[in-house]
Amino acid sequence: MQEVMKKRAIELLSDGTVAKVIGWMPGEFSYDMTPAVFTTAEEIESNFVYNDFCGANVSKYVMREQKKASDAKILVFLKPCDTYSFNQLTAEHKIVRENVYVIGVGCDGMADVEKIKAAGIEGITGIESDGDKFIVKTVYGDETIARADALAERCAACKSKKLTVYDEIIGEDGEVVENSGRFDLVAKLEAMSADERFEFWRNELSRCIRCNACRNVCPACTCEQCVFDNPKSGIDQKAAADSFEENMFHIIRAFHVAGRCTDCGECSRVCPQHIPLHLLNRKFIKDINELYGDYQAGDDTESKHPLTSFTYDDAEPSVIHERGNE
Amino acid sequence: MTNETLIPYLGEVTDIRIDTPDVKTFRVLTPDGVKPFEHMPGQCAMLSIPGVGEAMFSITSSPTNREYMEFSIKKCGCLTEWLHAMDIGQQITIRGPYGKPFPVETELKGKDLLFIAGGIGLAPLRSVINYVRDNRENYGSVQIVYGARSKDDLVDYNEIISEWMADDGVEVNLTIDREQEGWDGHVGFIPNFVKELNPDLKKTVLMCGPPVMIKFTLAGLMELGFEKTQVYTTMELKMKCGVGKCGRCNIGDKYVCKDGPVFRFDELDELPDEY
Amino acid sequence: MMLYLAKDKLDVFFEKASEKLNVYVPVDNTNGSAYRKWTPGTVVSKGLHTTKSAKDFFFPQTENLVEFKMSGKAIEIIDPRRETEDYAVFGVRACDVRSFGILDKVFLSDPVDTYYKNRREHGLILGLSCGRPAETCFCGTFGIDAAEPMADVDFTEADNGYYIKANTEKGEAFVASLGDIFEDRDAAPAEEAKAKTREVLKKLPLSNLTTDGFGGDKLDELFDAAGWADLSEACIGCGTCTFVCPTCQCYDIRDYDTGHGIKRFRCWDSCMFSDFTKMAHGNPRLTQKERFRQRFMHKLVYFPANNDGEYGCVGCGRCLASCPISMNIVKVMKKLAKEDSGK
Amino acid sequence: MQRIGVFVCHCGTNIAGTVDVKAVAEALGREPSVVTSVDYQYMCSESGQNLIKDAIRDYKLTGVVVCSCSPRMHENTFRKAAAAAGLNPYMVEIANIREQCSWIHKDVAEATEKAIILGRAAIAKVQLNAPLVAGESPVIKRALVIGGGIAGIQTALDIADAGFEVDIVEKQPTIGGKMTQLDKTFPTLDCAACILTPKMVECAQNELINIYSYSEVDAVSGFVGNFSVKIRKKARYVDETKCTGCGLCTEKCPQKKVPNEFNLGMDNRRAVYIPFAQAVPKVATIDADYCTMLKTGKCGVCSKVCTAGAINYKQTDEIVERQYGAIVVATGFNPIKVDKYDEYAYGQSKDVITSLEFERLTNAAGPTSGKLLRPSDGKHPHKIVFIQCVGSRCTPEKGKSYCSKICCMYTAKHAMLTREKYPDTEVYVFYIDVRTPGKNFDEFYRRATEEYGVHYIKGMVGKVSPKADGTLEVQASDLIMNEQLRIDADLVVLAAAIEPDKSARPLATMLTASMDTNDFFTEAHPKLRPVESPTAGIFLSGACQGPKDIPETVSQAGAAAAKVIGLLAKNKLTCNPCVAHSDELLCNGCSQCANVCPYGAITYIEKEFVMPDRSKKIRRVASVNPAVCQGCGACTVTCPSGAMDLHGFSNRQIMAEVDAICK
Amino acid sequence: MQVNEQFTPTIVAFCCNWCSYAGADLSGTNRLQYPANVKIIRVPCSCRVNPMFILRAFQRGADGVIICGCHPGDCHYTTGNYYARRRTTLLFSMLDYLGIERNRTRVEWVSAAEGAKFAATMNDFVAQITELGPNRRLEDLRCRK
Repeated sequence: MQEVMKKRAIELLSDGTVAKVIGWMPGEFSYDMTPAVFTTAEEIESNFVYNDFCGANVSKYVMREQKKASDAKILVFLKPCDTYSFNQLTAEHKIVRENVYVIGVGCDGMADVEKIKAAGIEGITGIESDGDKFIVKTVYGDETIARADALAERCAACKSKKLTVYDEIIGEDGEVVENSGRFDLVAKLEAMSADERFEFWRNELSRCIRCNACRNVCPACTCEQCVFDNPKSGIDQKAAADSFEENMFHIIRAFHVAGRCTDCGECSRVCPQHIPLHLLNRKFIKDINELYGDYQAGDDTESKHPLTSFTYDDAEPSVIHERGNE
Repeated sequence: MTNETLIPYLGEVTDIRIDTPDVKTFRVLTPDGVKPFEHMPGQCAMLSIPGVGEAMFSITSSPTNREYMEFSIKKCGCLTEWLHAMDIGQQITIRGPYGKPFPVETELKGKDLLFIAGGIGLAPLRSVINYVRDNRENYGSVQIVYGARSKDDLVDYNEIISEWMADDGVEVNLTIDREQEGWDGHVGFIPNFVKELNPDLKKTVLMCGPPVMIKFTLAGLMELGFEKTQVYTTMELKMKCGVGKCGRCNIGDKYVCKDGPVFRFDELDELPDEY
Repeated sequence: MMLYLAKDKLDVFFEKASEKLNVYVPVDNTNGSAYRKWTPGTVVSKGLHTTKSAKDFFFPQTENLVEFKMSGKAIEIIDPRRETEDYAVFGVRACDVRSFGILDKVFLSDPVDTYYKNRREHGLILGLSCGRPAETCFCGTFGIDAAEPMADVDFTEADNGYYIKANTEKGEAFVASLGDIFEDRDAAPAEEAKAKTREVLKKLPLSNLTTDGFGGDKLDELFDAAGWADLSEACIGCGTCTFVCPTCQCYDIRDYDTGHGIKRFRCWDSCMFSDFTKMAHGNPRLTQKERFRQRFMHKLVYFPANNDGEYGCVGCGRCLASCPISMNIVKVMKKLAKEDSGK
Repeated sequence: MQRIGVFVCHCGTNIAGTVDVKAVAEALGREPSVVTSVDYQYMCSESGQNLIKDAIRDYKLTGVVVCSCSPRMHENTFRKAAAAAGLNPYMVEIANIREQCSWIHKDVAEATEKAIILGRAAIAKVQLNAPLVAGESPVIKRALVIGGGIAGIQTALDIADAGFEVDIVEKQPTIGGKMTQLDKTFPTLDCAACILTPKMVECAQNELINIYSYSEVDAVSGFVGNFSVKIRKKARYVDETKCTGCGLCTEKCPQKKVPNEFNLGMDNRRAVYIPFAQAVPKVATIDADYCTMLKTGKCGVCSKVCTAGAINYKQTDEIVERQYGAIVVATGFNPIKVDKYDEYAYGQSKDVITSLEFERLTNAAGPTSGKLLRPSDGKHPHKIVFIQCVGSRCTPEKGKSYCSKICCMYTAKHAMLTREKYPDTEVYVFYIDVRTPGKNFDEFYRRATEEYGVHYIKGMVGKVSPKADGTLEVQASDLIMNEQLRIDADLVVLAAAIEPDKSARPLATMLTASMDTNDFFTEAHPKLRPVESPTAGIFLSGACQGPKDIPETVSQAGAAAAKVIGLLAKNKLTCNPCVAHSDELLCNGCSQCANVCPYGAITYIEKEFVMPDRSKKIRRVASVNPAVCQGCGACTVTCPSGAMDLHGFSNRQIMAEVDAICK
Repeated sequence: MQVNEQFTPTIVAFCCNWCSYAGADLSGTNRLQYPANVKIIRVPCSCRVNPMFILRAFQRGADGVIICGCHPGDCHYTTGNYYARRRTTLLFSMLDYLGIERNRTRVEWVSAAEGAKFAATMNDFVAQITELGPNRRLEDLRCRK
């Protein structure tokens, strides 16, 4: 895969189709790739990598590069879930589609080193993919782990392997995954009592250190200045000085991206405190699907999202008060 | 009074003077009616209205003033707008003094001094000027070049006219940017005015004003033959916590609130270009 | 001879210690661990690092500095501080122990930060030597020996228990106060364990990382190094690295209007945030490149320049593990060093 | 930081009776930024307003808080007072301590505490107020009247009389409305047609009045002074400009079995018809539901007989779009359906009729040419029972909760006229109460009982049972005599409740005018602004606002006309400055706000920004048209960055109020 | 939860200017009583109510927040309350999901003519919140009195 991608990137750069390539450069270990922008064939030749650990959603980098120079043609490699974010960004006029050459990259799920570490493997110096397992080299000896066990949380409940936007495809396009099970955890929480839910979320959100990684990485968070950073907004907060502020930040952030969140899962991936933030966004998605009909943000670039549309006979807010578990 | 660095003292505004349409000078005492603390010219104090904000301001009164402390403040943000809307008798909080002062007792002693100020840039220099006037015997000649957009924007105009100009051995050169009715003084920008005045190269320069003025005046001084080692300025605008710990005010490895705010231009030259 | 505490008596130790002061121990949570006050039944994490460093104990993420009550034109100033209780922090690794020294240089230098000082004086550090360092560890780069934390009291795991050594008077007094729960044993197993640790340290992938090319005298060449642009390219400007870092100490002071008074509090801030240096008059660090550069220049150049060559990094590796885009000080050091040697 | 003056109104004892106004003034005087705080008997009085004006000057106030009645009442009064003293009117905030405090609480301490908190909230808000300048928009000097009954006719005539163009949209083929179906009118007993038809003709002849008959309003957009209305001219298959109203087609049409709605289905008309002789416009209409030609394509008789060549079977609905400065709603009423009242046997016997049907039976132009004959057998009835309040003053399940107002009087009229024409007929009226509050009304009612010998019985009719002999057994209770009655009546007349026309509800939605639960249009103020809808530029005329009789309708029609004339006489309207605005520095151009704007007030522009490093960057940002924006604020919540905010109700202002209340 | 006899909740009611605020006025005009701890904030439309206002109220010590607007279909601005309906539904659902008592929030449609409904709604809501007890899950301890 990596070699095909490199080849196409070099071709498109050389024939002038694009001026920049958004890809990945290698890290110190075999799992810590950093997104990178390449402008020459040489750089790509020597420094472009793509492997099972390139999980980050790079669609937002397209926006960032276009902000620097809106007319430079950019090549970007997008995984299926990235394409949804890309479409949503296009819909919100954050990306000029014409100036991007999208190569859709088929995806069967990305690995997450956190999962490997959580399995008790320490001192990782190298990871090799070997069919349905990974061979992990460590300072304490070699280990193996099943691919399925190393799969990123969000990939284990992948919603779609379909590339919703591309100019060409490398690998294979897939289908929307029916019964992905991505709402299972949400449903489990819903089934709890209010006290249990409160306990659960307090335990999670109290760890928040307000590093803003979730927000800054989020492809739906594209404000010029976040309300929480803007002293004029009246609700700015730098650190969660009270448990209320932890709740406030995450509720409002989830609300601001409600209907626009494509469920890419970056927020949870980047959280240094491992707070399952995607469960907040998924709650909104689940509610929207149940109350207003199935909606997937980033499916296309035209539809109005559920919070900017309505029907005359929408559910009344009282449905919340009337349903199960108080 | 505590020696806590981050807990302020109480201050009371006992007098408010309107200098220009957007500059007011506030006299601050403790509620007991004494000067909050002693300082040296060029040092700053942190003023605050709780809930509105805390900001660093140059102390504009001279240390030789034993009765009170003064701050000339230009309206340019949330806190300063509040300060401008205050009535006499309002309490505020104050902490300080912060920063290294102008070296009035060391390097500047015995020197001929040239003060160059633009607009509100007079505020930090006023402290030095009055200190020098009150310790006249310790210094050589004093020349003040001061300019503003218009006559109405000249801060401390009355003091300049009635006190500084009346002093022997103090030369005051005023200028405004554009012609104005009732003004028969010099008209023009400070950098050019300084060049026209062609000051003696022996003078030590203390300069403060907007960045553009500083940039061009410094270039002008260089043209005239001044060395950067002869020119001082102050950068108190960059100070935040005042105690050298919050991590904001550094320019390279120098902290404005500990190593400054007063810098000589040759010192600034050694710092990375990030200010 | 050394004092020894069998593993199964660790809880007894915590219980005894808790009679004298509050004991905090690392406890596992979702995919990580954090310090919690020990109470009977608390299970101590077996992990290497807490997700956040131990700096919170002295420099918490938010802390009230002063309160004001306003009425009419009058202001009342209230110091909100209550007496701090003594406490001990168990399981602090060598890197974090070193970080306290770095924080001390900032907060205890003139003018002394009394909030920090107060907490520091009431805190006792119980170090724990590392048995299984991670691939992200590079404390050795800064001359830290993971086997000898040099805390008030050091614990070395060996022989199904802990060998204990007090390094400070405060530590000695603490150990002595606990009386007879320790037994005296031959120190050989401890030394053996340390030696084993040091062997592992040598094998770590980052063991060859050096500070060559960095330091207080390298300002000019490093400030203008070409590498910053590429290094900072993918940075998303979050504060993860600064908030998990044991030595980052930038803060902001803010006022909060509670409706019946103003609370002035201090909270962590990050030089990586776009508004960190934003002032009414502009922002001297306009792009992420400058902000990114500031963080690493501070650790590798400015801090040593002002502190006798001591670097502002302890090689704990937390930022390596938590950066959303896997950019970190190691990559920075390697790239800049390469660039430097290429000149 | 503002300099705020607080003014606490006693409102006589309305406020001061429950709220310790002195304590309120004193407490609010201690709030930061408040430089003066006083209480006064009536702040809205001239001297009260002068108090405010003087304080603005004396204390150099930058903000004013008036603690008084609802801002819906006097906000404008105080804003004007402030403006007169040189303070921007939008620096005034009202704390509603009457409707929302003194009137709903009894405990003085509690009410006083609440008044102080409401005052604090207003102070907190005014702290963040900014002077606003109202923009201006032009006024289109034409009015639209929806409904061509007596209300609409009178309104149109009065507006035209002032020299403004008026369009009337009437869904029936003719204007005239319900009044055309009436015989005589109470209490004067003059002939309805005699007084109505001249007005109808006047409408047709007035050059400034344009009648869209057989038309309906399809869509309304715009705002006060600038409405744009789509009118659907329904296909009548007759060219209005050619038809002379000769009536030949209506005589020759072979389709004779069409129930005649003008006579409430008591006789038949043809498929092509002119509702009645004095119809305006006097133009035939083909009823597409019955016309053989339109249904089967075979017939064409009318076309053949029409000498003017006016028949056009190919005609289709036509949409006309017209601009108006003001719109008057005069959609009128209908009697409710009485079939559901089984006890009155309306569906079971032809001789149980409604009052409007009775009206047609006594009308010379009616199905019986004015002879009172039983619908069942055409015989003269000798005993008539009138039943009042059928569906009025009921429980919501049974009917309308309100009094239909006109029934008492028209029933007295019917009873009286019956007795006058047919002295041999016995007339009984069953009533709950007889309500006669009107000029000469009670005298009229008394004449019915005293001079004409009508039997008024206070009581409820329990059941009407048709008997084999064709009579109707009316079982009732006489509440005064406390006895059960049985009357064998020949005819039973039901005074059915009246309700707003069904077309009113969708119309209200189009007009964004509010309605009450009974679908009557809500007035801007029940006493002080009874002919205006809360939606600017929408006025109310006649029974669409509530049950009323002809004189009342006509006077309201005139009042509505006066309001319209007042509006149209202006060349420009000041716009509400409390509209949305976008902070271009914050806006990221995501388009969500435009998606929710009901007025299309938001567009996007490419704007050049100078960045801090002096480079230039072009960004897409939202831009609000203040003349089109109505200030709902939907966009402000959609905007995640807070770039979109609302003047007068900004995020920070509302949060300041929240803070003050929760403090 | 234990019911505190002394507890008088703080309740914030956001009322749209055209229907519910007028309805509240009407309830005053008709002298229909409801508890004084209900304080009304006038907003142009229910769609003006930002979730952050609701959270802010809880932060500052409100025990219940109710939003009143025109009946669906009657919005003075045609569509405002339809958006408000979706937003509040989702927000309430989220609060519930976080374990915050769902009955602390309510939306009620009250027309300008429904003075009686307004008073009845407020009486009912106050009773409901009183039974729930003070807001402890979404308050800011710094703001506690």
